[in-house]
Amino acid sequence: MKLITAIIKPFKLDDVREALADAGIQGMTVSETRGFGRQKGHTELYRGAEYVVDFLPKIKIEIAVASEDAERVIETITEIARSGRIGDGKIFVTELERVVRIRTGEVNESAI
Amino acid sequence: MKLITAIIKPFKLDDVREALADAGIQGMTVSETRGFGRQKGHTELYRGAEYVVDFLPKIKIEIAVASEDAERVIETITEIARSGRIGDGKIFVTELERVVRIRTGEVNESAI
Amino acid sequence: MKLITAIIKPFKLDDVREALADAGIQGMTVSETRGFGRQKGHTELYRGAEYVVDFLPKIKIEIAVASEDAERVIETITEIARSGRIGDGKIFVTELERVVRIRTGEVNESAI
Amino acid sequence: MTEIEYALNTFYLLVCAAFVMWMAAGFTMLEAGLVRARNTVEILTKNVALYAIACLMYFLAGYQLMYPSEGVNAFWPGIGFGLGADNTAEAVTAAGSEITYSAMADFMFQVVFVATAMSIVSGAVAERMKLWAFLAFTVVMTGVIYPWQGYWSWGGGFLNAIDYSDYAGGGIVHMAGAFAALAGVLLLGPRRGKYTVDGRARALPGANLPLATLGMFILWMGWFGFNGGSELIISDVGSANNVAAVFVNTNLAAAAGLVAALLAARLTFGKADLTMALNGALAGLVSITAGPAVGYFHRPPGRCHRGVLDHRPGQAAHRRSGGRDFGARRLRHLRPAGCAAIQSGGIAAVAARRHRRHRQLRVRLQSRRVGVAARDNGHPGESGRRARGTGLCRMRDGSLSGLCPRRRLIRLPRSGVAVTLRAVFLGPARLGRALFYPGWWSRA
Amino acid sequence: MTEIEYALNTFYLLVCAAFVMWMAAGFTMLEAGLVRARNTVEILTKNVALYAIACLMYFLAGYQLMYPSEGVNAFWPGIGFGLGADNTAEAVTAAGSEITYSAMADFMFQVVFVATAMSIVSGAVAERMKLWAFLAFTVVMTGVIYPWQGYWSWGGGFLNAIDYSDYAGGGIVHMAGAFAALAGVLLLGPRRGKYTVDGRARALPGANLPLATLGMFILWMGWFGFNGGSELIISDVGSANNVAAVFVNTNLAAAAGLVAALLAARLTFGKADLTMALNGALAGLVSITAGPAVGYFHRPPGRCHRGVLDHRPGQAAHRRSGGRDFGARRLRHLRPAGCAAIQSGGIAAVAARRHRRHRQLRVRLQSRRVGVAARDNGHPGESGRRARGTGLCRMRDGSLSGLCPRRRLIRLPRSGVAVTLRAVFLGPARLGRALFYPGWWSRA
Amino acid sequence: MTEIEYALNTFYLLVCAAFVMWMAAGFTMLEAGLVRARNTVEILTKNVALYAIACLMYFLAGYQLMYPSEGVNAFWPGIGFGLGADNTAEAVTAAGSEITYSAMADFMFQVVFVATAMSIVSGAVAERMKLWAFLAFTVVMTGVIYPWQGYWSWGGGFLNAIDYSDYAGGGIVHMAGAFAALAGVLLLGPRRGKYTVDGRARALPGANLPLATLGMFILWMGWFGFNGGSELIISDVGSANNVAAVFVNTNLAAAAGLVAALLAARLTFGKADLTMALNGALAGLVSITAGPAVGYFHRPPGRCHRGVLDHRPGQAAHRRSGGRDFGARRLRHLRPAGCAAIQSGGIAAVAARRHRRHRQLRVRLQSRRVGVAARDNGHPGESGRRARGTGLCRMRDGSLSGLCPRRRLIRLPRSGVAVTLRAVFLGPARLGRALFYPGWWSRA
Ligand SMILES: Nc1ncnc2c1ncn2[C@@H]1O[C@H](COP(=O)(O)OP(=O)(O)O)[C@@H](O)[C@H]1O
Ligand SMILES: Nc1ncnc2c1ncn2[C@@H]1O[C@H](COP(=O)(O)OP(=O)(O)O)[C@@H](O)[C@H]1O
Ligand SMILES: Nc1ncnc2c1ncn2[C@@H]1O[C@H](COP(=O)(O)OP(=O)(O)O)[C@@H](O)[C@H]1O
Repeated sequence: MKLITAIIKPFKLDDVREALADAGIQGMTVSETRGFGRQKGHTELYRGAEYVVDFLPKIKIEIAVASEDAERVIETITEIARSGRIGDGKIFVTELERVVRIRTGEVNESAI
Repeated sequence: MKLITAIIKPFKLDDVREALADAGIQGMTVSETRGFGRQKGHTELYRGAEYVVDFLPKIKIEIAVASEDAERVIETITEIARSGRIGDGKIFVTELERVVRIRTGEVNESAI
Repeated sequence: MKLITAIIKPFKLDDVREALADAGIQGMTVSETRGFGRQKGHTELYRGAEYVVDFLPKIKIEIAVASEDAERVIETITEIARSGRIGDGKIFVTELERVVRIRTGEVNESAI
Repeated sequence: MTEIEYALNTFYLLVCAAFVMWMAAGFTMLEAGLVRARNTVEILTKNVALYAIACLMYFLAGYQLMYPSEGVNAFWPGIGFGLGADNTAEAVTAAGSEITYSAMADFMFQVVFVATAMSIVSGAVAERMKLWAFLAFTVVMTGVIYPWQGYWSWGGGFLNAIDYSDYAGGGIVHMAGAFAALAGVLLLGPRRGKYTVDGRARALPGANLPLATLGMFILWMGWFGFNGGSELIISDVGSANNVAAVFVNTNLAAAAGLVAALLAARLTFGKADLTMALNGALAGLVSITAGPAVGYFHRPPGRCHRGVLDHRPGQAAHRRSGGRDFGARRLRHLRPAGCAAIQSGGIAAVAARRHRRHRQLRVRLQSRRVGVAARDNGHPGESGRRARGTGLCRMRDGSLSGLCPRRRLIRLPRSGVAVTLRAVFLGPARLGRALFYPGWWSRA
Repeated sequence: MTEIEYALNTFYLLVCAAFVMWMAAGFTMLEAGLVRARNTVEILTKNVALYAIACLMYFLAGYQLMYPSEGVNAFWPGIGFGLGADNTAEAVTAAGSEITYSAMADFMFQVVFVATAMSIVSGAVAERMKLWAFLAFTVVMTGVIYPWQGYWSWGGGFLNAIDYSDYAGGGIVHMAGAFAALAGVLLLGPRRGKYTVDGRARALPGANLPLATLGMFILWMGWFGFNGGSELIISDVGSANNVAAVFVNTNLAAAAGLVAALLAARLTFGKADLTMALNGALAGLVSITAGPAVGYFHRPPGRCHRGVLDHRPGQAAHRRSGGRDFGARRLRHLRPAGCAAIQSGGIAAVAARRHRRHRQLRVRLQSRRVGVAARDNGHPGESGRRARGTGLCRMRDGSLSGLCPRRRLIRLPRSGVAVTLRAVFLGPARLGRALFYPGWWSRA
Repeated sequence: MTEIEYALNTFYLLVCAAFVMWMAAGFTMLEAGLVRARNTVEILTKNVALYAIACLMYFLAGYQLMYPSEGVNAFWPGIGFGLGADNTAEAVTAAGSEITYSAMADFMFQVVFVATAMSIVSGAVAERMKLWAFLAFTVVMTGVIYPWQGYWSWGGGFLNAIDYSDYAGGGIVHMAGAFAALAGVLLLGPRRGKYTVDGRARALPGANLPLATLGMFILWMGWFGFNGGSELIISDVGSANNVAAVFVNTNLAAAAGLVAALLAARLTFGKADLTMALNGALAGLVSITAGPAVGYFHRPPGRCHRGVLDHRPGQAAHRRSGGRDFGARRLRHLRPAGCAAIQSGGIAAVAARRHRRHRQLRVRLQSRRVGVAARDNGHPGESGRRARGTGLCRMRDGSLSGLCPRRRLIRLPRSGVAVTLRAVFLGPARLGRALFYPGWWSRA
């Protein structure tokens, strides 16, 4: 199994979620993060002093999938989350050794 | 070493933490996330319009453990975090190549 | 490639970020978490009752790097984030199978 | 008028003005609580700036434009700046009931009204309009449009001459404001993120409900000043009773609106909706503003449960009509007309239509929209139907001839359902805000 | 009474009523700031709804039930609705000191008290009770229970006849409220998440301390209206002095409570506790409410550091006792009785017990609980001990016979430790809130 | 003075005092909104505690120290505690214009000023000073330093004797406060996290802008009481007009400051800055406080666009100067002197310098700092230049001899740029707060 971690722009979340649901992905875990990369932050004013906001709000999506689904999921995300502008984000794929569903104790593929 | 990532219901956090402490686990890192899965969200009202809250609040616990402790930790979490209702969450296990304790520079088992 | 996950004290973030930028690291993703470890929480008062705040605010930095850069990055973080006091945090290293840049679809080293 | 009466009236007007000023904070908190978190700072800036600009512009040009010593002609008042001199002690004591409070206090009370009116636009274009465009419009609106129109009907202009009745300021304050709001909304389109790619609407829930609730409470409190102060004098028994009745009615209207909205949500969706309740209270407040002194007045003994009115503000209203009162008196009733713009093709039209025609248009439109609102306007010197606001009690004709000839009267829905619907659907629309916000994840 | 005096009194009462209304916002912010984030919306909804319902029910039925023109018998007032007619100018000028302010203003001032009383229950059952059950109870409480009992002792009922003294509303306002709160708490049990599986209590820290602090400030400000307005008239030197003294005392009581609680936390735990400080201020406010006019009155020259009283509200109190004043006067003192319910087996018991017996029970119970509170009640026509509230100054008997015969007097703790403990432990309990909230991570 | 006049004045002072008390909430919200989230609870605790302590200390010792019946000598007032007796009805009616309001109301109004003054220190040492050290200082400051100095110049001390003019309280209220603040800032150094290892400053943006905005609105509202109440009487036409003018000026000053700051940010940085706007409003309020009654007074007909003054508070000011007024009158103007401390080597120096010298020092220093502020002080019995506050209109000398002899007059910047700069740069400094906060990620 694979753990797919996608960093995307916040406003794409709903679209990505729906596309994944259409692609048959049942579950995912989402968190708010801040990103730092090629996309530069903007300056803001505070009490007459400018300062740079380096970190931009991003959404991190974590999805555990069976290895054979990984490709499809990556493609879906790449396609839907793409706006073509700098800062669209990244997808990271790592190997998952084990998955457990806490409710039933099922493991691996059947737990996803 | 293994990195154990557990997605659990928020109100189970205290119990899980205590159980892990009893099981000899020294450290963990916790974050707030939102989950999407079989457990469906609820509808809420806002200015006379209903809308669905898809994402449910979940807690993500990350624990680095020596490989031989992994089994025990997984069992503890599975047992304590289980409420038997849909949405209890998942445990993901990945291989950890290296752990460093920043304070001392110790690595791997001794750093956990 | 490696995924380097560092748990550090919040007030070290700016220094670490700058040091990494100097070390040629282009991107990273940051989130707020709470840590539990050897560093004990403090007690607070609430309506005449004391309670312990177990979880201390920490910052989690995730950095995808080419394998050959991993060592350098780990060293930089260890050095800069160290204050010498308990609670300085940990660095976890996991193997990254794949990285995709969403904007262009580039993969692996060129996507970082 | 004795010095002490003059002093009491002035103090009363100033306290009320401070309460109305406080409403600016209420609008700000309400809007900041209801927009998405990403727009919070912008909406805060807009609201503080609009209040400040409204005060400055109305001071610099508006007040003299609206109430010139002598207008150039019936259409153009001529340009003037600043304020006039205040009353001397001799003039006050000599004047009898003509001079009842300080001219400065009158300006103070009027200026906060201008700011309140401007908030209609602010709420409607929240999350849609560029800050500086909005502020530029604020300058024009509060420095020229509002006072110029005010001159036509209140300051001695041609509408004034043809006996146009705009007691409530519905035409001036609200139609202009709401037209601007509507124009803005049409021009700007829906907020980004409001619709999915396939056209479904998304709920964009507000960021901070305690803040919104606080805003509602602030507005509720401030409205005591808004309505209560519009009596303008308090120094005799009749006026004091009127002011007290206005307080009671204002409070009950808000309470009734809140409960009605809460029940409506319960009946429709099966659960409570805080944002609906807040809107309901505001709808109640807006409604009662059209006639706070007559909402519930007094129950003659033996006619319990009739819950109706017999309004006799006699002495006070009469006495008051003598003096030059800087026009604030005509501001008394804020006609619940946030949506009035829908009837209006433009600001010029404000002038062009007679009162009666205007009324009919509005009635027809509003009836169409909610199916329940039937309105009627008394006209000068005639007995008329009473504004009820909360609709909690049934209507009754009251004979008022000669007492408050320009009072704008509105007949409100008769049944409980109607009241509920009205509070629920009209209220938000009327306030000119409320329907336009929210959302969790949207544009970074 | 001249028209201008009538007008000033009415205005004063209305401003105070607006301040008391503002307390509803204070309670809301305080509770919203102290509950766990997951319950914020519910507590907001409860608080806005309870205020609205209290206003409506007391208007619809409560006021006539509590003050019927003529009661059916000493136990049952008979049903009535709405309000009565207001005073005419002729009646006012003819009446001398019998009629001192508008009947509408009286209703306004009373209605906000009902809402305040209802907040006791709200705070206690926060995070425990279903919304709609709570609202249903609010309807019954504010429409029937509260006014019905009010009739017994204030509106002409049997307690009134047997000379039952409930000046402070401790029996009516608070015992009923607190009993309901207690019953609710017993019935509903502790909040989920309050205890671990092995029975240890968890701290459930509040979500939003700036909000809670704001709530405290709002209450502090509103309390000026609550206590200050309870003088009911201000139009002569004596009353004006009284009102001023009430303001000073109210302010000092809150300040003393805050400082005492802060120090108590410091001494007990070695550090400051904001939530304790806020509770301390509220405890001070609640305490002083029992006798704001006599807390600290004036120091005759040469008796420095005595810090005591010599209260002579003579003219004002006397004059006032003549007219029909719609009962608000009896509401003057909110007896610090949030926990009074502990003494009470039920609402019926309110009626059954004589004042003296009631007092003794209470004293015994409270003494048991904190070991420090010694209380004494003056009884009609007798000289009595003075309420001090803050306990910062030592007691002294004052001879008041005939001046304010029904004033409820309380003797408070004598030592600094006692004061501290009192502020710390009684205060929260009294307010009927505070001990029941909090938590970070709990049920999803 | 008739009883009703006395009552009206007392009521007016009490309402204003409640508004000033409300400013404590405003400061608290403003500071809580602007500090970093980690310091929120501490700043909340500091602010509630300082208000409470100021009230208690000024009550316990300060008031008698500042206004002893008879001072021991010109330097040391002698120790006294508590308050004096209030006025009797006989004394009031007999006194003519000597006694105009309740002594208790005067204390109430003074005590809230002490708390306000203490806030200068609070804002400056925000995020820097240990809580208990700060509170200990508060005790000394409000119980000894402030009133002792007050005695020197207002209560009958040696400065009073040599005709030292400190109408605005600049020397007493602000120099002491600001010196303490400066000392604290120098002692404590910059906040941790303010500078990077290589010495660059970091912006430490505030945590909660809606809260800060709310705080600004609260202060704006409270300032009506602060300035408006400083007229001290309202019971005749002249005073009532003055109070109304003060309201208008206060409102316009804040509005002008806000707009100026907004524009300054726009011109300098190309975009709006909410925190600048909030500071601008506060700067406007602080500025106008130096002379609210004369900011914009009235435009004689025919002299439009002159926007100037002709101030004739004649009767009121004159009459007032007769009675013993507990000194609050001298508190009327809060001199915009948050940064006055820079001129001062120590608190003792307050006493040592004559007014004129002091003024010159200040002028020189301030001119150096902003390049625009030119000031001038009228001196007793002489005609002088008028304080404008907003600088929106040009200056004009007005001949006032004998009317308000101790009024402190300030000439303000003449050009629009100057006004802008002043609002932007001086304002924050003056308030003694604002420059010292913020930050996202800092020390765990
Ligand atoms: N090396 C990296 N490790 C972890 N996260 C990264 C890395 N590089 C970029 N990111 C994340 O991806 C986001 C987008 O990256 P950025 O370089 O701005 O644009 P793009 O992906 O279009 O090249 C960043 O905001 C950051 O959250
Ligand atoms: N494939 C997945 N990848 C990542 N997280 C998942 C996945 N499936 C479920 N989750 C997480 O687990 C939580 C519980 O899953 P759910 O399907 O609702 O219940 P259950 O675990 O009882 O089957 C979800 O809210 C989500 O946070
Ligand atoms: N086994 C672990 N798994 C995951 N995170 C850990 C683990 N141990 C420690 N941490 C994280 O590292 C932080 C610091 O650890 P701690 O034991 O307090 O100090 P130190 O790293 O100096 O030994 C903790 O707050 C926690 O966030």
